[in-house]
Formats: sequence, structure tokens, C-alpha cells
Amino acid sequence: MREEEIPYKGIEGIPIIREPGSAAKVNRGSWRLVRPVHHSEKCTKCKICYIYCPDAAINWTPDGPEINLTSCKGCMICVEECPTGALTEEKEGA
Amino acid sequence: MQEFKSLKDIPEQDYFTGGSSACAGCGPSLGLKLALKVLGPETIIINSAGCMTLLPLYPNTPLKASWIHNAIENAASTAAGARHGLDNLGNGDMNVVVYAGDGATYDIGFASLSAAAAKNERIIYICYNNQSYGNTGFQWSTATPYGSETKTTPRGKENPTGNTIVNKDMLKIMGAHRVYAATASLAYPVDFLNKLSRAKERDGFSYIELLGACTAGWNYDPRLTIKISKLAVRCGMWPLYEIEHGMLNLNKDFNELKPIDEFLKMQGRYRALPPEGVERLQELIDEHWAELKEYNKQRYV
Amino acid sequence: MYKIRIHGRGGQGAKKAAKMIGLAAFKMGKQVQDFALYGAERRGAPVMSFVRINDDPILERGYVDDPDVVLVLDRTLLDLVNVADGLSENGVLLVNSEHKPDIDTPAEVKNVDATSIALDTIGKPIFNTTMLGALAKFTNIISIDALNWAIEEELSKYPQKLIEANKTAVRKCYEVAK
Amino acid sequence: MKQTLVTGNEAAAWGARLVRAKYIPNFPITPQTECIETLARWSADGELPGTYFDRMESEHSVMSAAVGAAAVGSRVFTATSSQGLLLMHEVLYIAAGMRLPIVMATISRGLSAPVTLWSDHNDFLDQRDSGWLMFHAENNQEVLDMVLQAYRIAEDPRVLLPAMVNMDGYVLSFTDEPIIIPSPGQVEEFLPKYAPAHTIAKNRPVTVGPPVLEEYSIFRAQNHVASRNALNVIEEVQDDFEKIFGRRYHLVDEFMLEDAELVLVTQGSMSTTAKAAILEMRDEGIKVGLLRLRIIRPWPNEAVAGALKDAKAIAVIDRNVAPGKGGIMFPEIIETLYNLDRLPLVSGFVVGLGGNPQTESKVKEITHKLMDDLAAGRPRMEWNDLEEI
Repeated sequence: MREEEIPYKGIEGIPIIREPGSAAKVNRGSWRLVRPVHHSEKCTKCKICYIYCPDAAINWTPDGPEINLTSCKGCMICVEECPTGALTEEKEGA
Repeated sequence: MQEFKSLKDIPEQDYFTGGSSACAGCGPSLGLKLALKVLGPETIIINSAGCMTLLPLYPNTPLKASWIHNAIENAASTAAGARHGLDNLGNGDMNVVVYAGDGATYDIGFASLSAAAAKNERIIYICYNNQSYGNTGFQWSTATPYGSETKTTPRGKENPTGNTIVNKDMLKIMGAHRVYAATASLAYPVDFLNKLSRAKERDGFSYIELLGACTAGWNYDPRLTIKISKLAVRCGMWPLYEIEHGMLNLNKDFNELKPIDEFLKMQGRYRALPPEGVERLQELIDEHWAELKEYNKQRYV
Repeated sequence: MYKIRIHGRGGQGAKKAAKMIGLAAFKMGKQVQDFALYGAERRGAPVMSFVRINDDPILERGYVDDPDVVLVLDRTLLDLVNVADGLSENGVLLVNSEHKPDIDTPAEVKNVDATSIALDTIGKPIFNTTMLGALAKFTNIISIDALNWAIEEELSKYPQKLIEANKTAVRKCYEVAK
Repeated sequence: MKQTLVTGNEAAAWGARLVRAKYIPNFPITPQTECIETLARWSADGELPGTYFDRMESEHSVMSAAVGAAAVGSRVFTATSSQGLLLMHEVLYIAAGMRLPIVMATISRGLSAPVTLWSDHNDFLDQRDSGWLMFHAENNQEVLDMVLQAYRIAEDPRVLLPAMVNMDGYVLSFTDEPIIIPSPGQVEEFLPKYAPAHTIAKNRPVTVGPPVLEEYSIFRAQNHVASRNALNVIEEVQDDFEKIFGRRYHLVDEFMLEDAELVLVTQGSMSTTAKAAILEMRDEGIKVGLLRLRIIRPWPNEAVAGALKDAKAIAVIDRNVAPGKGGIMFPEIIETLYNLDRLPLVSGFVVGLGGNPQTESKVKEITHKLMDDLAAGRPRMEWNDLEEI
């Protein structure tokens, strides 16, 4: 592009991000080799899985944890920390 | 002041989403997620170059708060500017919070941090300490513990110990700035959030150092982030304490520490640390623990 | 010039596989380039590495977009990444998988169960080196002897037992691949 | 209008005061110190209401804090010199990349080693590619006027770039000159309240300074286009400026160029000396004129080429040096002329490094050497300070 043809984009041409939390739509589930599976019958709703998820991929609902597989990278902290075995690990693509 | 008594008290509101390019199981990411629960959306996170710099990646960010990344060595001075900018424009109720790694805090940004603390700027400075320059692939910093292998302190024939330099006692240094200084752990979120809540209410500088377990650098299975964080506290590797007005307060006291072995064997960075190295590390930990016990509830700095 | 692209996930050794192919070809007297895309090598994240092999000095640089061979270390990537991108009808797409995957490409699709071979021989899922046996079988670009030399060179800091196990895995993969 | 006797440092401080800068991070360094001391005194006396005067621990932190405050929408002023400007270098790129209209007075001083306290322009010109707007004043009145204009230009939505206003250390910074200090009302009329749309505000969370992938080039291009836009804005603001303050400036300062066969190209305070020498040489019948570069970035190509197109020979007088190359502005001038139909002869002179004297006799000597070069058809690159050694 010739110099004089480069449009001046105003605020759009400034390297800032103006949409808070926009990363929520990014699919990081593609990184996952294993996935957490929730078994509500064993769940005591202690919130441990929700609190310890580094990617905020577990939403807390009145019914307990809800796993967001778009954000879950499969670190398995939730499975490791669940005190009642209400979260188990399943191989991705199995 | 908002006070939390148990995990159940921790707010269900998040100002942090998924979708970042942080490693699966990233400790520092979790730290920021938790911190924002207390800080809320009217917060500016000032970040220094490091792992967390890659949380936002244009055009997306996992933050529902504001963020400024300036460079690696100037988070505290950037924060001071933001603080006064906000105050002058009538936005004094917004939080200015630094989220910086240990390399940026202990080493290259120390002058900036020390000045902001000495001036008692109304800033919360959180150092997520992964005990290395993590984002460049795990190299030595002055926060790296004795005996840790890093890419710039590899074990070799001449030096089987890896890092032979004892890490800085940053809490003591910050305590000597007459500010609020505290350690925190991901495995004790109630304690961490209470410290943040307290810092938020203070009319001055607060320094909170969070052990930021690093799955890639410390070389452990990402599922173990919380287990390792907890063990660090139980072994005395990362005691939980705070210093205010020069007085020491040990937050988690134990009659007996677990041996450091248990902590070391979970992580690749300590693999092949010779027995004399383990012994020396244990000595250093015991000395520090004894000092904390001795000065607990007393003038420490 | 011969061009190879390797698809894997952070932590699966795509970079190391490229390095070993490069070393093997170099041992055979070729000019080589091997490299990985830098910056996104988080564990589990889709990553790529590349090799160029030539008789004469290589004047191309950067990303390979017209590979002769594509190696896919992890078949779960097939749903995520267009691994066949740039392959022609003369190309080979080699996937680490028990079954021959269904991929829309003019290239010849081959599969080898490198994970099982690695588990049988090395005892760990080290399928990045294992798969190179199949590469040697399907292309004439590197020999098994050269691969063995590359393994010794690249793994020299590891115990001899592990080196031998890797060599066995490569040999086994060479034998079963078809 | 009533004049006041102030130094260059004080003139810059007056600029900061009149624009109602909200935040002034600072760190002392000779020869700039008097500027921030002046502001400190005013701050202590309550003459800067609503302004926070922030003492920092390094120039690096000064510019970092400036970025922090500007990123939340504050109008920021600071000043520095020499090593301090170099210590800021990294953050200068960041401020420009974030498009934060910070204004800084730079008081030029030669760089170490060896140490000199005196002026040359290497510190200033080292920031040439940082993305900042770069203005260079000739006298104390222009220092103040440039600070006022710098804010107006930098904060224009078509520009949004930081700006430095340079003056020569000692020669201007520590020299009292009578200048007109405008009234706060006049300045308020010229420079409206700063209301940026791209910074962090309450209820407007913004991520400033994120990493990018291939968009990097787009943002760099926008930095460039914004800087080019400033050329138009600079010309535009002159009408308002003249209407309110009664003075007018141009992209370049032309002195006796109408019929000039020989042209001296200068920057900063030595231009005044050169103008005096030119008046004397004109009396002797020498057709010599002067082009003073007052806008270094964005580079006013057309104005420079237009002013030089009829010259037979040009002497570029550089108060700076790029070792291994020569004067820094020498090749910039040649490049600007390169596509003209008829090319003048261009010689380069490195003069006045580290405060070496800038005398009329030197200017005359350079002019005569330029005449020799023209006669011989052979340009030169000369290190003028060394003549007497």
C-alpha cells in the first residue's frame, strides 16, 4: 500500500482492547488431552473445583459446577482437588 | 472491610474469563482470577513483562477490568502515575494493582518498586513469584531458591547444585519500607483474599507476594498446582506471614514442618539435587522458620 | 528440495522430531534447515515444526507451506488443524493413529500406531521419535542408520537404555509401517 | 504587551503551568533541573491547583509514570536532558505506540563519555525514530509557545502522539530573555480540556499495551500516518494561535531565502547567531540565507525541499554527530532534495559539540568554505570544532 493510501483509523488504529472478557469466546478446549466429567450424585457443592480453576472454566450454578469446555484446557486441577470423586477424568476423543 | 471465613464465602462473581494463552494449570493465572474477585471491575492491573503479559492477546482479553502493560522494570512507577492520574480526575475509588513476576519485582524493577513503597503510594503490588524468569523459559532470578535447576543455573559436572545463590528475603525488605507486606498461597485462597481485602482498604502501599506455582518451569503435572502450593507452605518453603508497622504476624503456624524432600520430589527442577544440596536447603528453611517463630507478634524489621 | 511439516501439541516433541530428521539428513551429507514456530509452545497447544532437506545450499526460509510430507503426531489434531494444507498429489500425509483417518487431500494418507509401539518398546508414549521409523520407510530421504545416529547424538545426555529403546522403537515402526 | 525576563527552563515550566498539566513526574538532571525546581516551587506555593508534582527515582520511572497517568486520561508534562533522555528511550517508544499525548521539554546536553554538561543535539536526535513529535525551539519565547502548541497538536484526534520540545542546554535553559507570558484565559481558549476517547476511564475498562500478532505492522503504520497528519495540524493551529497570541510559526523557519544562492541549514539556538552573521554577510554582498529546522518529526519534506530548491549550495550545520557516518541531519537534507530536478551542492559541518562556541565568525567561515566548495564543485564533511587544534 502506498503511504498516502493508508487510511487513518482513529481510535481503531490504536493497540488497545475495548471489549472486556472477550477471550471467553476463544477456544482453548483444543489444547485439552483429557477432560473433566462431573457426577452430580457425588457432588457436595463445596466449590473447590470452581475456586481452583485457573481459566475460570467452571461456572458456579445453584446445581453445582458447570464445566465450560471452550475454556477448559484440561489441567485436571478440579479432578485432583475434588474431595468426593465427583469429578473424573476422561480421555479426549476416546 | 470484606472478610472471608471459608471457601463458601468467596464471591461467585468472576472478572476473569478463560481463553488466555497461559499454560494449563497456570498458578499465576489462578492468582489473578482470585484477586479480581475481591478487586472487582473498577481496577487497573499494571503488568510487567512476563508470563502474564500474554493473558491479553489482541483483540481478546480474559480481563473484565482494565490493564496496562508498560515494560518489565517499571510496573510500580507506571502504577504511581495511574494512581495520581485517577485521583486527579476524581476516580480515586478505582484500584491500582500491580501484577508482576519475581524477575520484574526482585531484580530489574526493584528501584521502581522500592520508590513507590517508600512514597507509600496507594497501590496494591502483587508479586506472582514463580521463582524464575518464567516467560523466557525458566531462567535464574534473585527469587530462585537454593538448589533449583534453571536454564541459566543448570546442574553440571562442575556444579551439581544448580542455583547456589540464596534467594532475597523480599518480605523483610518490603517490611522495612514500613508498608503492609504479606505472603500468600494459592492453596489458602481465604487467607489470600483476606489479605487483598485488607490491602484494598489501606490508605497506602501494600505488597503481597503470591507463590505462583509454575507447571512448565517447575516441571510437574499441571493437576498438582494446588497440592504443590500447599506443600510449599507445609514444608516451610513458603510460610504464610505478614509484616505491618514492622511487626510480624505468622498466619499459619505448625508445630512441625514437613521435610522438604516431599516438596522437592514432585518437581523436575529439583531432580538430581545431591543430598548435601537438599540438606543445605533444609537448613535454610529451618533457619527462616525459626526466625519467624522467634519474632512472631514482635518487631521484626 | 524436500520439505517436511510436523504437527503436534506442546509437550509432544514436534521440535525434537524435526531436529532428529535434520540431524539424520545432515549425517547423510545433505544441506538441512530445521525449526519450530516459536511463541505458543504451551502444553497441549497445537504446534508445528519444519524441516527442509536439499543437496545444494537452501535459499528458502520461514514457514513451509508446500510440504512433501506432513507428520501428525496426535490424531486429535485432525479436527482442529488443516494438516493437509499445501499437500499435493505427490505428497504423503502420515498420521499417528491405529486406523487410517479419513482426510480430504490429494496426497497419499498413511497411518502408523506409533503410540502403541512406543508403549511396547520404550514403555512411555514417546511417539515423536518412534514415528520417524515410518518416515524412513515411506520416503527415501533418510535411512534408519542415519536416524540411529541422530538419536544417539540428540539423546546423548540420557541413559544408554533409553537411547537403545528409542532405536528399537524406530526400527519396529519401520518394520510394521505399510 | 508586557514582557517578563525568564530562562528557557522557566519558559518551559510556564508552558506546563498554563496548559494546566495534571501530573508532572520528574527527576533532576543538569541542565534541566531548574525547570522542575520552578514547578516544585509553584506547586509548594499552591500555584498549580489540581496538579500532582511527583518526585520519581529515575527518568525511566518518570516516563513510566507519565505513561500510567496518560493511560488513564491525564494531561502530563515532564522534562529531562541527556543521559536522562536516553534512560527513557525504551519507554518513549511505548508512549508513542500507546498513542499517549504526553509533552516533554528536553534540554539538550551532550552525551557521556566523556562527561559534558554543555549542549549538543545527540540526546534529542537519538529519539528521532521513537514515534514522538519532535520540535526544536530557537529562543525562550518559542519554547513557551511550542509547549502550548505541542499539547494542542499532540491531543488532536488525528494525531494522538507524544511530543518533545527541545531547547539547547545553557544557551537557552540558563539564559534570561524577555518573553511574553500569555494569560491563563488565552491559553484556555487555545487549548481545550483534554478528553481522550482511547484511555481507561471509570466504567470504560480498556487493555492498554497488549501483545499483538500480525497486526503489529498495522499499528506501526497508524503511528506513522498519525505523525504525518500532524503536519497539517501544525499548520492549522497557527491561525488560532495567531488570533489569540499575535504570533505565527511555520513548518520551517526561512530567513533571507528569497534570492539566496547559499543556504545554511541549522537547528536551535545557533540559528540566532547564524542570522546575525548572515545580516553582516549580506552587507558584504554575499547572497546567503538560512533555513532553520524547527519540526524534526514529522519531517516536513515539502517545506524543506521548497525552501531549498533554488539554492546553489547548502551547508548543513549539525550540532551532533553519528560516529562512522557524520552529522545526523546532513543525509536527511540530501534525501529530501534527491528527487528535485536540479540538485544543489550539499556540504556537511559538525559544529559546537558539547557546547563548543557557536560564533558569528564560525558561521562566516562555514559560508566561505561553502563558496569554495561550490567553486570547486566538491562538497565536504567537516568537523568544524577542530580548526584551532
